[in-house]
Amino acid sequence: MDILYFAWVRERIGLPRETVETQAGTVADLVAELRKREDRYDLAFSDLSALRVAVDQKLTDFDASLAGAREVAFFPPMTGG
Amino acid sequence: MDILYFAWVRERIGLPRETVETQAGTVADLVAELRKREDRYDLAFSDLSALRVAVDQKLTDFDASLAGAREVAFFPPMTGG
Amino acid sequence: MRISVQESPFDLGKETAGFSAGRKDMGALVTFTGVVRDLPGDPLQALEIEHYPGMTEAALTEIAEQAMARFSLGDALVIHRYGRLVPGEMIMMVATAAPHRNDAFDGAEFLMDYLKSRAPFWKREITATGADWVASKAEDEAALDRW
Amino acid sequence: MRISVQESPFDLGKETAGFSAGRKDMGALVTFTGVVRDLPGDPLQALEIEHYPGMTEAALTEIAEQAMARFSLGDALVIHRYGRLVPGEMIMMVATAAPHRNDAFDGAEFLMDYLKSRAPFWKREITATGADWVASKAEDEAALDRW
Repeated sequence: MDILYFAWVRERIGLPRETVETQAGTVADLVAELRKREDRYDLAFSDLSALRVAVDQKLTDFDASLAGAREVAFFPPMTGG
Repeated sequence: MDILYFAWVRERIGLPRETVETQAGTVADLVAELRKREDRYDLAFSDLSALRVAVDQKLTDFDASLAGAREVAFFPPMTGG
Repeated sequence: MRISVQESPFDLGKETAGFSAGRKDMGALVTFTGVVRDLPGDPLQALEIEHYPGMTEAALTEIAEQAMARFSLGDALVIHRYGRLVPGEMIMMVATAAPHRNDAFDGAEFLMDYLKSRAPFWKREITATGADWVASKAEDEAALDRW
Repeated sequence: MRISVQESPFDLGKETAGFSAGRKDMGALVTFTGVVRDLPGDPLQALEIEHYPGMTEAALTEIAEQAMARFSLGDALVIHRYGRLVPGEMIMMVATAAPHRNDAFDGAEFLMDYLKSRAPFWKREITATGADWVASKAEDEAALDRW
């Protein structure tokens, strides 16, 4: 599964994207797996209320299922316009 | 005093402007004088709720004083934009 | 701030590009443009716009000054045509510049609402079946209540 | 309907003049343009805009389609830039065309409100004292409640 990071999430984790092997059923499960990896992940995901998530390029929430998902992206609230 | 007419008021009265001698104290007094002149004036001023008035190029109402006024204009509600 | 009451067409692209150009303190620009619409059913041949020279410019200036003060606009533009126009032609435009988008939008809507009912313009529609003065709408007068 | 996510500048005058040009069924055109503002106190050197290629275009298309349906728009345009911009440069624009002015204004404001909080763009401000990601505002999220 491809994991993408944007804005300060990208900066804290230190890379824009990576491919991971995971059996996580939901976004929350995936986050829990990532947090166990290294401090920088743990730090980046320490406050989920400051994060947004998209699964296969659709905004969703942390309870969302990852069944069939190919791409998950984490980022702060958007600031376009 | 110069009296101006616009849109269908101009058409009903049959002229865009005229100069009248008047001692009318208010717009309403002036309207009463004009209505007495001819049927086309009487008709044009028959429904004041369908008319608007400007004294010296400022929108006002039919109670307005004409003291010092040089120009009075009558017209239907505006439809700009 | 610029007010123009004119018979000739205006260049929307040029006016928009030139409006508030180069300023670095205005984050938001809004334009509104009114276009002569064809009438369904009874095709419009022309729209004739009459106005009150002298008063028109003064009324538009007063409306624009109110908008500038009320919404902290950095700039405002009003162009309104008179004379004979055909469907597809632009009747008028307003533009507003403000630091933030809500003020730019509100300023433009305020200008439009007041211009519709407080600036001395009258429209007449010419169709194959005749000519009629456009009646004012109760909703246009009611629109002023929100400000 | 056209959506463009691009690094290069756009020509506001040309885009506005070309938008919905020649149509006779749209009486109202509205444009909104966002411009990089200089910051008072700590002068802005640049604004860097990051986005999520692929998702950005899809999100903007969905927002524009919603606006078209909801406000009976005849046309809609969204242009949004990414990359490094300096004060005075245009960040983005939207344009809407509708038979009547309220729909054109509402459509443009709806596009802006959704684009601000639902399209994957992130801004970073570069000043002499450092670089900071722009925080989202509670009021921007709250603005969605009115629709």
